[in-house]
Amino acid sequence: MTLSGELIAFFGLALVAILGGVLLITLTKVVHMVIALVFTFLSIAGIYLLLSAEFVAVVQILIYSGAITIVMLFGIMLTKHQESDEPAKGGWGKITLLLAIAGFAVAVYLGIYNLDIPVQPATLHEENTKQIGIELFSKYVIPFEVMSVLLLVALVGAIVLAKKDDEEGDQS
Amino acid sequence: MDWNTMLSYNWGAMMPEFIILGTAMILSILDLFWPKHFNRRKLAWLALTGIILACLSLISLLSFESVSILSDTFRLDSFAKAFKLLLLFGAGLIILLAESYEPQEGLHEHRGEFYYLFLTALLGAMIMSSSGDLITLFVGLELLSLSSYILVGIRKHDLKSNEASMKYVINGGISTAITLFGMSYLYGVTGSVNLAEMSRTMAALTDGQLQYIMGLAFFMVFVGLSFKIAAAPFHMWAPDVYEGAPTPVVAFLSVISKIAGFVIILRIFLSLFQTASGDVFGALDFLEKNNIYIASLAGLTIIIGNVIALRQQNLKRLFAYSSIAHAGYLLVAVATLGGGYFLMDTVWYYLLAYVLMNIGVFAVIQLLSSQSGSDDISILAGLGKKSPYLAIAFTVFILSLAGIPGTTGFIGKLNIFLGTFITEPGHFVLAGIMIAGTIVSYVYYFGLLVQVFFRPFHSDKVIKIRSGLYTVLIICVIGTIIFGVAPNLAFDFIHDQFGDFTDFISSK
Amino acid sequence: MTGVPLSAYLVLALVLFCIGLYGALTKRNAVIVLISIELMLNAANINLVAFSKLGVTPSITGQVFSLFTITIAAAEAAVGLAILMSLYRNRKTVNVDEMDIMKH
Amino acid sequence: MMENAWLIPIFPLVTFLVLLLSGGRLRERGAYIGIICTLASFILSLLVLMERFKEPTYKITIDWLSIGGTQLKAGFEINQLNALMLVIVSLVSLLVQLYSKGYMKGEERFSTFYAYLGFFTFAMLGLVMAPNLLQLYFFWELVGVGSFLLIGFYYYKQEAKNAAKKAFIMTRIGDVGLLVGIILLFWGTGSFEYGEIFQAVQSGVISNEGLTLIAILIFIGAVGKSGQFPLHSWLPDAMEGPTPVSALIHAATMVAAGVYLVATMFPLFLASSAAMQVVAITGGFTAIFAASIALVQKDVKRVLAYSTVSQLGFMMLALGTAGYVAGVFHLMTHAFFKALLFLAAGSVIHAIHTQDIEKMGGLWGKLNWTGPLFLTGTLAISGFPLLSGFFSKDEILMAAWENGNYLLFALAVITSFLTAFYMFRLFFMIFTGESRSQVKQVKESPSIMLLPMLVLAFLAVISGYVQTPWFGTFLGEWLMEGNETLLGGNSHSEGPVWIMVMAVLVSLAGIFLAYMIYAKKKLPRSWLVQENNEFYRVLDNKYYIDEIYHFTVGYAIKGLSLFLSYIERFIVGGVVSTVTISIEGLGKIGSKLQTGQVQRYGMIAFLGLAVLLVIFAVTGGYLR
Amino acid sequence: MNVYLLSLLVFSPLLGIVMVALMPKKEERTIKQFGFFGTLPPLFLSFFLCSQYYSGVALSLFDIKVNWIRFGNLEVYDPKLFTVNFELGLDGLSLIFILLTTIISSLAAIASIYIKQEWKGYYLLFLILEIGMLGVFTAENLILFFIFFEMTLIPAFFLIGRWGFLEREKASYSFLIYNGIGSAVLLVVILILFARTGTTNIAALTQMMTMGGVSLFAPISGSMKYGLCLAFLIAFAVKLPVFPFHSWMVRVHAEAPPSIVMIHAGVLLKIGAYGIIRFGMGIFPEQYKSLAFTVVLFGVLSFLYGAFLALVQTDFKLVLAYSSISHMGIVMMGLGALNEAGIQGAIFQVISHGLIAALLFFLVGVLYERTGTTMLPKLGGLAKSMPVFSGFMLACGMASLGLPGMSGFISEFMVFLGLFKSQPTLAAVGVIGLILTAVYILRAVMLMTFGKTNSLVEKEKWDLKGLEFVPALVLLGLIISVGVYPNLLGGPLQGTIEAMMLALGGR
Repeated sequence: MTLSGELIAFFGLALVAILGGVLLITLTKVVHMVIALVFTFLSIAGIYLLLSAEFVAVVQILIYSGAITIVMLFGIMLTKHQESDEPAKGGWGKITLLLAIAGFAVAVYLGIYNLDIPVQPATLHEENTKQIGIELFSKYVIPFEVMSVLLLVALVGAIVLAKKDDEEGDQS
Repeated sequence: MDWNTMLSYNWGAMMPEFIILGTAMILSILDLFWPKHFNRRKLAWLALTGIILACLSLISLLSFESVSILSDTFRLDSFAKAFKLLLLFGAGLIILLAESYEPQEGLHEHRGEFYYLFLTALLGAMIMSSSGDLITLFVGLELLSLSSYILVGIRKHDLKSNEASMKYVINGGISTAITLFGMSYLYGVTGSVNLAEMSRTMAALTDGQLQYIMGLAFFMVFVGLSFKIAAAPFHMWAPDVYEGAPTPVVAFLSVISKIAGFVIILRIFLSLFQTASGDVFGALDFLEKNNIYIASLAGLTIIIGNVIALRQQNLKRLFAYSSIAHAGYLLVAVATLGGGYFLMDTVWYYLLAYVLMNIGVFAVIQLLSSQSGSDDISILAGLGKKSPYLAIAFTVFILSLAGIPGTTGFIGKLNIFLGTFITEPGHFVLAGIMIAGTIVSYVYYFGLLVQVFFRPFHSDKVIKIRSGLYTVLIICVIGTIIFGVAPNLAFDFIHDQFGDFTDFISSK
Repeated sequence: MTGVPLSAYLVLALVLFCIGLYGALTKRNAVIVLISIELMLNAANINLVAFSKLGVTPSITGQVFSLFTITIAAAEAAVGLAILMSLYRNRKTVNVDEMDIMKH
Repeated sequence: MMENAWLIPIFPLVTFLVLLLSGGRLRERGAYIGIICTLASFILSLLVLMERFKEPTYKITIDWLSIGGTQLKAGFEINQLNALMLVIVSLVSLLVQLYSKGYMKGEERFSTFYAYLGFFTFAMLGLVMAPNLLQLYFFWELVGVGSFLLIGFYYYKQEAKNAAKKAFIMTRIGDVGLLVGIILLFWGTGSFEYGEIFQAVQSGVISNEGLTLIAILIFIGAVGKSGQFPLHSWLPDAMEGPTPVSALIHAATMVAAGVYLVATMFPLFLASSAAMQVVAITGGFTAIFAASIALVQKDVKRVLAYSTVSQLGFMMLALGTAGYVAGVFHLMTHAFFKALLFLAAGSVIHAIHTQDIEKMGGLWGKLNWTGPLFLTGTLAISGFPLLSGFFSKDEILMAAWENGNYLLFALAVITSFLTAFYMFRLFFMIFTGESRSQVKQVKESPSIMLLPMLVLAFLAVISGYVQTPWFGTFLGEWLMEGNETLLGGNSHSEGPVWIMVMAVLVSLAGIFLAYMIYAKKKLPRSWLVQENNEFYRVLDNKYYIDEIYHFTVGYAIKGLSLFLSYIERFIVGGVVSTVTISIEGLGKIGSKLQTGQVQRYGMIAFLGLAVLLVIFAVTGGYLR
Repeated sequence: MNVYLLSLLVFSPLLGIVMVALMPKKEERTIKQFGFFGTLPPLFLSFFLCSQYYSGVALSLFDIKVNWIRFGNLEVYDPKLFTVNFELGLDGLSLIFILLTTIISSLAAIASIYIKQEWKGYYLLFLILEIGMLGVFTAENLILFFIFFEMTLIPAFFLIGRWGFLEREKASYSFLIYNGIGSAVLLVVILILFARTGTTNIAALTQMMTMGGVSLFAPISGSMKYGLCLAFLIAFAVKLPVFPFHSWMVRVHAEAPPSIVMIHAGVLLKIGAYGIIRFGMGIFPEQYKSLAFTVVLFGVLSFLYGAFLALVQTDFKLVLAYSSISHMGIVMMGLGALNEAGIQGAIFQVISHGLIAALLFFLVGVLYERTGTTMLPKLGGLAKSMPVFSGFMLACGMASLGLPGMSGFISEFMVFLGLFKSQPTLAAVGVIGLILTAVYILRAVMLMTFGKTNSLVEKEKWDLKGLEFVPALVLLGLIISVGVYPNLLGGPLQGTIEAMMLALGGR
């Protein structure tokens, strides 16, 4: 495998993504964790770019690195979080979990580590957004519309659940 | 794609969905604009009307050949028709339940939201049952899930309700992730999200590695979806969530959501894995080769559901485990593929039975627990004396759940067994587990009847039954008995209308 | 054109998935749990996008799928947070391991 | 007449039913119904007997039970033996019922007593008339029930209760043997009918060993009913019943049924010499064994009971030594004199209200009728010359001698000595010496009781003359008529004259010895053995047979029962509770896992996935 | 008319159900009367059927067959496949069982006068139970059989658990679980047969299993037939019950209300024997033949085991319970004898025990009503205060221990007659039980009726009276009539037994 720029970029991004993930696990402060994950999300966006999915990459940055992370941070702030997140001491549980994850990872890894399908020429990067748009509005109208309902549901749900009720406001 | 192509599609086939969607919209607008003092309970009737209309339009569609819109993102095939009927039927009953729901604290200020979230959830389930496209299925699944997360937590001043929805959302998120991860591999292996295309690709698959990945995907999707049907290993949320959620929502989760789960499992598995090649020579089908896994999970589910149910003192938890067990029974049918002859009618019939008996049971529970403010099984005590008709109705449901002849539950189980035995070698171990589970279930089911008939009652509050709940009880009792005594009413219907579900995969 | 092989993306996705899973199953703070779940969904997205370009028959569908996924993930996060809010209001805690009034 | 013979048992059955249904309202009037019905039976029996002298055997059957193609029959048969038996049974029954009218006077459940007597008589007559083994067995058990009811008549007495139970169970043991024998015989010969069985046996369809086994099994039935060793111990206990019952059942009729059975099945026994041997030895041993116990008993009825056992042993001995006629003959004479003795003893008891001979004495003058009657019976049983017992016992000795088994012969001789001794011991203890009784005013029994005794005494004296060495062997010839080959025996056993002489001497010696000890008191009572002597104690305790049974069979059964109830509780119940506990335990573990920790739930789900995947990876065979 | 007669018979208790259901709760007398009247239509109909049989009408005239359920969508292969018909039919064997059922039900309805509460529910369940029993004996296919079989289970569960003695709930659970297991095994067998052959009609199955038929689906292998036969035997052995599956029955006998035990011991247990004859022996004669030794072995084991345990019980109900186990052992022995005598004996024993047990438990009910106990040490000397009762008790005990002249003897005799032919060794072991039976029956009966009068039972005028004579006399009368003239019962059975013997391949 020759060391091409793409490869370097990939390794860099992958490293950052994984590092972000690892930091998520190892850091103790909740806010830090979220920040660490922003890096992951960003580098995933980078990965998307490498995969000629510019639109997705942009969406990723907007939604994940932007919206979701900020919403989460708001969530943390609103819930007056304990500064640090001390993992509960569950020795056996954690070991089992690690074993399970290891087993899972190995099993999947066996399947994919050398899965290299001969690359067929594809022109995904050309007018990527347009391609997506055409696809979305020709084939996937129905899920798209359902998605709108879903977002409405999420909206309503978020309001219903997170809204401070009047009477409760009075009490507090 | 221009407007004309758009119009050329037979949108009439989506009428039921449109009606539900429209009703949901109308409800949400009404809820928004109607004055606060207006009793939102009336919205239930509107919702019910919507469901009935949807049902009627679906019935008018029954005679249609299978319709496919927009490269299978929507399919109205016999499978979809059959299960949407069930979904709408169940949903109608649950709306009636919800109309009568009068918890001692909680729901009133969000009753309006409740109804249209309910309808969107139903919409999600309907989409799941009539799509031949992975993306649409996934979106439908998520619509159902998100709506039910909110429904579970809708009694937001109730600690249990909060906790239940939190647990539900966390587990649901994980399950979604796992499912999606699996789906991504499926997409990778086939390069398509159209089930028909995928099926063709997978059937022609000869590369061992790709088959392996296909297998991985299979397991991930299966385990992910087992969340929806509350089957092992993803069953553990169920008791807690059931306990915390409002009773109509529990009925919804245990019935509609479960039907939807089975629908999507059947959709995906029958479309993809039944014909997928199970080895490099293409001699074996994938499901045929790997049904042992589903079978073991089915067995495990049955055991877990029944055995742990033995220890439950809380009615909702008990029925959570019971519903886990029933998911296990149904998985038996899935694992054995009904022996090749009995799959669809078995699952459909069993789900019909399950709709009737489970909603009936939850109707009784809702009635009793909202009066006593408790979910403990002791609230059943003395019911036989206090209200013999209610007690008899409850007995009918329990007997049906336990699979006693004369009820739908028996015929349903019988059908499942036929599927297990008809093949050679028969799935005797699985059948054995199922039968053992059934016997264990006698203990707790009849324990409830012992409460009803043998124990004295402590409070002699008169039991008031609202008309909605009354209707539910009557429909469920009659259905449970009629379809138990004359199951051919259902069988003939399904065979006449849908034949052997032969239009299941084939795309136009 | 020698690009990054498919397997590399897949392995990356796998690793991220596992990390997300670990986070979701061990972190006490519910927000982190939710965000870990987002990470898992992201991992799936990487798969989808990677297959979309480097899969058997490259097509844009994978990217479309991932767009749906991202949206759903956002909605889910929003709902999850809303639920957390209402829970927090009653319980004053965001620690998932303290949510155990219902068990056995 | 013979075709109407089925009425004979019906009459007593009518008694039973009428008295039972009347429910005690008839009180002592019930006796009349009983007596009249039995009289009818007796008369009919006599007529049948008369007719049978002239005509051949009469048999009629109907289908009773179809088993596949096989038809089992029911009906009746009148041959020589059972015609004779019919008369004996109905006569004794009639006399006992007459007697009971006086004896049971004042009893609260008077009519119940007659009902039971009626039932018993019905069963016994039915037994006698049975044309096949199955029907015989049928009535055989009914007879047992009749006996059970009568022994337990005083239901409130613990001893009566135990005795009734013991009688039923011990005879049941024999019955089971009989049943098995019958069944085996059926499979061997394909029939229950006597005639067909004997023909089949003669034609040799059953192996010799099979025959022996069957014969012995049938004999076990007889052993049970006739109180032969080792199933004898119920008979003395049965004396807890009212005395007339003892006379009827435990002297004259039921206990003789065993002998009757062996006599009826005689051709079968003849076919197996080993079985004959067993019968003879059992009989001989029982005779001397019971006689020795009778020597020391103090209860008048028990002495008589052991005497009965001993006499039945005699009959078995006779049959076992091919003395068919001798056995039947002794059966008949014994029926009369033993019934007489019991009734007389009952009369004594009735007079002084005790059964303990130590508390009697000096009654000769006071009981003017009973004394001589008792003496008649005693003489008859002792084999005093020219009385019935003398002839029949003589026949038995002859038969034993002729058979060539000298040991058995010797046993018989010794037994007849002992018989004479203990019977006269009894007589002297009761009637001579001074009164040891508390009852001062001793009253003779009413005539209703004396009349039956007189009849019996008469018969005890003369009934021997139907078969004597001097006036012809009428009985034997008649019994053998048409059956010589089958019965294989002679109508009369010939033997040296000294046997008869010796028999007379022996019994006289016994009488003399008893006289010296108990009447004249010339010899001290400890002349033979000290009262506290080991030997004496063994005899007094009846060889500890009951105790042995109690400690072996009784304890074994009880132990086994307890052992099995432990199995029931701990193994059968244990398995069940193990299953339930383990299921519940599983549930406990399952619900323990349900910690309420949501991450635990997700983890377990994921663990499930991981396990599935690992297994799939390892076994899937997709990757090489 | 003839065609509907059987359905009419089976469902005729519905009339009573409706009548009772329409009664207000408090009307004790009327409900009791209606409950009893409810048992009369089936009684009369069964008498009518019986008279038809004796007047020479072929029983097959009464068969009815209506399409009912069609499973699966297999019309392309054969429209009859996987069809379950509603089919009822009669033969001599079922006729006798039907008679037993109707008679004992009516008598038990009389004996239910002792029920103290909730008469309405009691009689409703009682009549449903009767429908179930009648259905079981007339069902012509296995699914229908099973449905009726379960239909007996549920009412019995409630009857035991609601109206029983102190430990009733435990007993009813025990009843439910054991019978549940038994019926589950049964269901599995039925469904395997159904799935593999596409039919559950008994005659058709018999044909297929013995002659071999073409199966559209996976065939039933030889070893599987053994398994199925064995499973049938186990399922019905639980019902019968046979050692070691008996413990539920002991509890039920001890705790259920006596009138229900009359039904239970009188009829319900008999379903086990009926099933073994019909299905174990009928459908799998070959396999059954080779399992016969085991059948006899367990028969002998139960016979002795029950007898030994009955010896040490202190509760009369328990004595009777173990005695039932013991007597059911005789049934097994007969069924395993594989010859006419044995099988006929077994059937006789079933009927006979049905009558005797019903009578005994009726008497237990009377006794409990008077004295409030059935503990043997507390009783004694009943012959004084209740002479008629004691007479019946004694007669019944005698019947139970197989006294000639009573029905028990005929059956025991035939069973041993048959068994000595085919399994002489086991038969020889078995006869010990005959002695033990006498011992424990006498012990129990005499402890109650003989001996000193106990203070508990001193009261005079306690004896049987009025209506109580009806069950006692009818049952005793039947016991004696069968005992005296067994061909009364033997006649109708001949056809069935002959067919059975033919299938078993001669004797």
